[in-house]
Amino acid sequence: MAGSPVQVTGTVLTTRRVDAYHALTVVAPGIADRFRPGHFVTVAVGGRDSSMLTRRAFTIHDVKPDYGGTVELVFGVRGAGTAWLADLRARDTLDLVGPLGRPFPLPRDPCTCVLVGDEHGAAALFALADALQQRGCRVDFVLGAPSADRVFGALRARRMGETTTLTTEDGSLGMRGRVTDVLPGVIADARADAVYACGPMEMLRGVTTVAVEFDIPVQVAVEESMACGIGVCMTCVVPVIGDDGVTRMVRACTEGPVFRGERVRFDDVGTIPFDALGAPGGRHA
Amino acid sequence: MAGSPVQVTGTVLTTRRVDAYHALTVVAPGIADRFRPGHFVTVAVGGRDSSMLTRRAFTIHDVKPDYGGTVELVFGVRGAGTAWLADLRARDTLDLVGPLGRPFPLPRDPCTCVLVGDEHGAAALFALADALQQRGCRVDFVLGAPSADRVFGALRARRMGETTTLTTEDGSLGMRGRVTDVLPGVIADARADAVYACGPMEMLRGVTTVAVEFDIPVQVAVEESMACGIGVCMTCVVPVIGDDGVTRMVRACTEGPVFRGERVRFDDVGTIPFDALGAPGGRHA
Amino acid sequence: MTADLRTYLAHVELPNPVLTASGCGGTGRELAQFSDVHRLGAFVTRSITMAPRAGRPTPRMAETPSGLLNAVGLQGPGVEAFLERELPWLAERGARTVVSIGGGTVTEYTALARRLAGVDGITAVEINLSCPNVEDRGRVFARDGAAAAEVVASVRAATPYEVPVIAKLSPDVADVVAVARACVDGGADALAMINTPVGMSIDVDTMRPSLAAGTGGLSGPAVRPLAVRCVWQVHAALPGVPIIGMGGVTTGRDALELVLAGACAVAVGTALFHDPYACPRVLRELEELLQERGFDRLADAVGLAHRPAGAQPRTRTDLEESSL
Amino acid sequence: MTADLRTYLAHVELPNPVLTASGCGGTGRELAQFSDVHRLGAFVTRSITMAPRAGRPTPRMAETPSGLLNAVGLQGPGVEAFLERELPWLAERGARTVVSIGGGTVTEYTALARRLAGVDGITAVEINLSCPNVEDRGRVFARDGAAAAEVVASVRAATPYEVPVIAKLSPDVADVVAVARACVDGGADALAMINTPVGMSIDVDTMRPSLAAGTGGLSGPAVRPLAVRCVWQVHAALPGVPIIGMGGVTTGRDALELVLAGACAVAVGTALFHDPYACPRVLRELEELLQERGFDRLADAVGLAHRPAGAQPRTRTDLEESSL
Ligand SMILES: Cc1cc2nc3c(=O)[nH]c(=O)nc-3n(C[C@H](O)[C@H](O)[C@H](O)COP(=O)(O)OP(=O)(O)OC[C@H]3O[C@@H](n4cnc5c(N)ncnc54)[C@H](O)[C@@H]3O)c2cc1C
Ligand SMILES: Cc1cc2nc3c(=O)[nH]c(=O)nc-3n(C[C@H](O)[C@H](O)[C@H](O)COP(=O)(O)OP(=O)(O)OC[C@H]3O[C@@H](n4cnc5c(N)ncnc54)[C@H](O)[C@@H]3O)c2cc1C
Ligand SMILES: Cc1cc2nc3c(=O)[nH]c(=O)nc-3n(C[C@H](O)[C@H](O)[C@H](O)COP(=O)(O)O)c2cc1C
Ligand SMILES: Cc1cc2nc3c(=O)[nH]c(=O)nc-3n(C[C@H](O)[C@H](O)[C@H](O)COP(=O)(O)O)c2cc1C
Ligand code: FES
Ligand code: FES
Repeated sequence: MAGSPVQVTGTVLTTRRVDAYHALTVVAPGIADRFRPGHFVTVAVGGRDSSMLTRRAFTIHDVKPDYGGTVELVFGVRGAGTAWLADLRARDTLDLVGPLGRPFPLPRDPCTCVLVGDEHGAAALFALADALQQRGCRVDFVLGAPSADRVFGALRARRMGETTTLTTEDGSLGMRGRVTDVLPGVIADARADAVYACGPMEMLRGVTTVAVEFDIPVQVAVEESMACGIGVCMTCVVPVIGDDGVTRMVRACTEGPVFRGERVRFDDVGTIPFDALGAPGGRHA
Repeated sequence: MAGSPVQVTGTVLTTRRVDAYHALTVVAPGIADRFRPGHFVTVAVGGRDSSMLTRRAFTIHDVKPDYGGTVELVFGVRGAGTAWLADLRARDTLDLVGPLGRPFPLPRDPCTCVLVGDEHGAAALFALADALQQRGCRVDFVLGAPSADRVFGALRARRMGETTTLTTEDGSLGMRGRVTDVLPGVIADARADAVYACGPMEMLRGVTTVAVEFDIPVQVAVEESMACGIGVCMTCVVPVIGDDGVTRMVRACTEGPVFRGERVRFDDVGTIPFDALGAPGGRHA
Repeated sequence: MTADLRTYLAHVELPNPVLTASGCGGTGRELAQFSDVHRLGAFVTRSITMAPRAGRPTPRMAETPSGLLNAVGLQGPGVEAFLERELPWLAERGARTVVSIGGGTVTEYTALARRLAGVDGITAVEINLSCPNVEDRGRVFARDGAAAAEVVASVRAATPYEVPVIAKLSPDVADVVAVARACVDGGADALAMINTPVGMSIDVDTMRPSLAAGTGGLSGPAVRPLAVRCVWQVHAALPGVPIIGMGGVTTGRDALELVLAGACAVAVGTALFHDPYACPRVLRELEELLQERGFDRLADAVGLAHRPAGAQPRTRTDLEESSL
Repeated sequence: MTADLRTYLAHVELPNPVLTASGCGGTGRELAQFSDVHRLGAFVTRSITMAPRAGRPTPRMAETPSGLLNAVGLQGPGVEAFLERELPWLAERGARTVVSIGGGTVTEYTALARRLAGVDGITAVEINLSCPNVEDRGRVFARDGAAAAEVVASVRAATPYEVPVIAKLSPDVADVVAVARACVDGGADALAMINTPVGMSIDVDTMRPSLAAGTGGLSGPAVRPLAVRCVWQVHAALPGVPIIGMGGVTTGRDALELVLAGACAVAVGTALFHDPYACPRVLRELEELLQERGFDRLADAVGLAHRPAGAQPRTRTDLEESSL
């Protein structure tokens, strides 16, 4: 199968700090080859005798053709797995599976797109911006975080985007507030045709609300806790409305992570909506 | 308490290969200070999120005064824990507890001692030889292993010992056979007054038999599987006859690892001898 | 010479003993991206229910030391959609398919067995007995020998004789042998063990259970000692009954551990989440280990750790229920 | 301001909630090389038996992923030697001592309780119910509510009223709440859980069980999810009963997890083998975590994870026996 994922044990080429984040570049030809913006990889953490069983998921930030193909991941330290990753050094090896997930769909015709990213969510947007610009699209960025050091990619956004608007909750960079506070203005100013967003569920909900108000399409990349990343464990489900109007609990790792925003029932994330297919209280379940 | 063990997180100074073995020198002042020949340390393996819970026990091969005190361990790769240790590099840290166990008792007056070591068991003998020589004792070595690359410390033994006899099971170095094959000759030639031995249970049994035949004292350091090394778990017991003639299941980590050979019921290791204190079949147990 | 790896679930021959564990291999399609499903000893489906089920709310999983808690809640499309869209795909690929079934009442299990009866491409039916019995205040069938036996008997009766019925047991019972015996007396042709014992983790930051469902099933290497013990005890009591061993298998060594304890086949679950190639890898490793140990046939290794101890004092075996 | 860490086992106050787990702290002397035993919430002895016991043959331990199997077999000097040589030393050091007792018959437990009655320096008596009942074909007491209750009742009757009696439960039962309830009805003032579930490992090189005894008790972080679940279930059913939580506690976070599930004290076992300073470290870490979360008193955190969920959808709790 052309697009199917592979497992690769890649050598770490470089590690660097970017403000609050760590970036790892890993040799992974089979994954770099197949990459499209929005794809993610999962990595094994903790080494051979680790007590950590589940792979950790990371958006592919960038791919390069060097060494047959490299991928770059950008991450913040959250728990034991990311702490282990942050300790990796050049020449260590990393076990990756990818590329995984449904990538961002691209517009057929040139148009204006606002790309919204919160914290490490921004990492997914630059390859996307590149692909959009190659199709002649105009790209505007909105990047946010709680504080200046956690805004990822502001410089690159400024280089690539027609406009770049930054927000921080503490006001240490850009506007004080959240991305959703400034988004209506950005959409209006740019006369945007579409929105892409990547970040926490709560932010995606807000972005979707704004896009729906403007009646423009919105593609969101969700971040739901994942045990396998390849579609076999059913732990990463979100309630999504299908083409037939029926809500199903669908896997973020395979049907997503990118969904049409208005199809995701954000208010019901973390529940089984009563009208979802197979919800309890139905005839048999 | 003067002799009590401490926990130290020490920096690895050097790592080197010695034939089939790995040697690690670790900065551990508190342990080096208190060291006496026959002591061991336990080390934590696998890093922070390791699935390996139990510490691994290693004889202290050597201590040096550098950096406030260093200890050297010598080990062969056996399973996951020793494989992890073998991957350590200089500047990594290692968590040690020690010094542990009952060290070798030294003779009051100068005498002739045969030191018998099998494989990594030999690592315990050089500090002992040094201590014996400082008391004016003559030291003769008998070192054995299955093959030449697994005989540890032959050169050093040749430098320190009055005589050094090597045995390998495949005949690739020294005499073909086992240490117990050559021991009677060495004892007779040296007119030895005492034997010290370190190695697998089976070999200690043989050495003890020989020493008993010669009617000379024998001190053996046993290697029983240990979970704690500090005397709290009761997993490391061996049947040992006490001064009162009663056999008890005693802890190799605290009452040992060094025992008077003739007191250890080697034939009954791995069982509860029927006449041991509290053996099943007794009144209540 | 490589060892003969064929194994039997009752009279049904499998070309090799490495299966997927129920609920851990998706529909088969997901794993097929990595390796052929027909190279599995058998593909075991997630537990199929009568009606579609949306499962439990998220978070559905939490990592624990060497373990994984899950509360998926048997999400699935229901038996009709399964028969229409999933089973035919597996059959086309030449996979041997063990269909796992789950229900809340004896009637529901029976209805599932009836629906499956006569359908082509079903190698065996596995009964997931770790479902809450809605008629007994939600007590799971697997914790009650009599209830388990009733399910087994009625599924056995509704299933064509040439299709073996496998009863899948849980470790969190006082006496797994008693439940196993009840299931075999009820007509089970084979046993699978272990399903996940119930566990829980609490997020000390939110100060709430990590799983939305509160409790979840514990799987992965953490539970392997429980799995080995269950297989050992049941094989000792019922040496003639084929056992599919599972619980924490990640390597060929783990698989061999279960085989030596008495399993004639081994299923891989949680390890698939970490390594999508786990099944063929475990098989290859198991094959090598058998070869190194001079086995001509897998069958010769099954239950071998039970053989009377030789003369070596260190391997004397003196088994009691309790370790203390 | 630091949190008030005092806790109560029935009416007996402990200055802090971190205890040693039975059988994991030796006689106290071994740990005292590293830190003062009187700084423990309490020192819990290994299970004391009437007669001296030599225990099981070696190998007695095997490492498993994030776990440890042990089959020590209650090796100990018997109650007389304990009272002569061990308890006085603990009393001298100012340790609060919980004496764990183990027996093969109700009579034996009762005799132990009688022997301990009136002896100075005993803070509480803990009944290790995971011993095989020689009068019931070796079935362990903890697996049978009625047998457990009988032991508890007779120990309670033989013990002075001011000394609390703690019943220690095993997780490998179908319904831990039922056993807990039976013990409380039998007179237990507090409960301790969990003792080690029975597990096994097989050495694939020797192709024999790793432990001489065959099976052993599984401890360490691998079993923590079972411990949290048991504490949670029992606290939910019997909110007024003090629970000593244990099973895989290695850090203050682990201790807090059990506290939030409903334990008012926490015992550290296997972690002591890795870190002889584990008890004071866990206490310090727990204290810090409580402080960070704004607790004035440990007591306010006990069972807090049970509080009705707030408005956040992700923390809704919907508990059933089974996770599937
Ligand atoms: C599709 C996808 C893409 C992601 N991309 C990035 C990225 O580019 N940069 C980045 O910093 N983070 C990213 N994340 C989040 C990242 O996966 C988590 O931060 C990471 O798994 C935390 O692991 P840990 O061991 O440090 O934390 P712990 O909290 O100790 O992890 C415990 C368990 O929870 C899971 N988990 C915890 N947080 C998350 C989360 N937010 N999402 C999914 N699983 C989680 C872990 O996988 C693990 O199984 C992404 C997540 C998903 C699902
Ligand atoms: C007092 C003492 C001193 C020792 N000194 C040395 C030494 O100087 N050099 C050396 O190479 N080895 C020595 N050993 C043996 C060493 O402890 C083991 O080789 C090591 O524990 C194996 O760990 P592993 O993870 O590689 O093997 P695994 O087999 O994977 O270990 C699994 C478990 O078994 C235990 N174990 C396995 N083998 C032994 C053994 N022989 N003794 C004790 N526990 C064991 C481990 O501690 C661990 O808990 C000594 C053992 C003892 C008791
Ligand atoms: C995410 C997940 C889903 C599962 N779903 C089912 C199921 O539907 N039916 C079933 O019988 N067992 C189910 N199980 C249990 C597994 O089949 C297996 O018995 C258990 O996980 C132990 O094996 P492992 O440690 O290899 O995962 C599930 C396990 C996991 C982790
Ligand atoms: C080596 C060892 C010996 C034990 N001995 C006893 C005992 O004598 N009595 C008892 O009630 N529990 C005993 N236990 C069980 C522990 O007290 C505790 O319940 C269990 O190990 C879980 O805690 P942990 O994971 O912190 O070790 C023992 C555990 C171990 C590991
Ligand atoms: S993470 Fe396993 S199905 Fe999505
Ligand atoms: S190793 Fe624990 S008592 Fe000896």
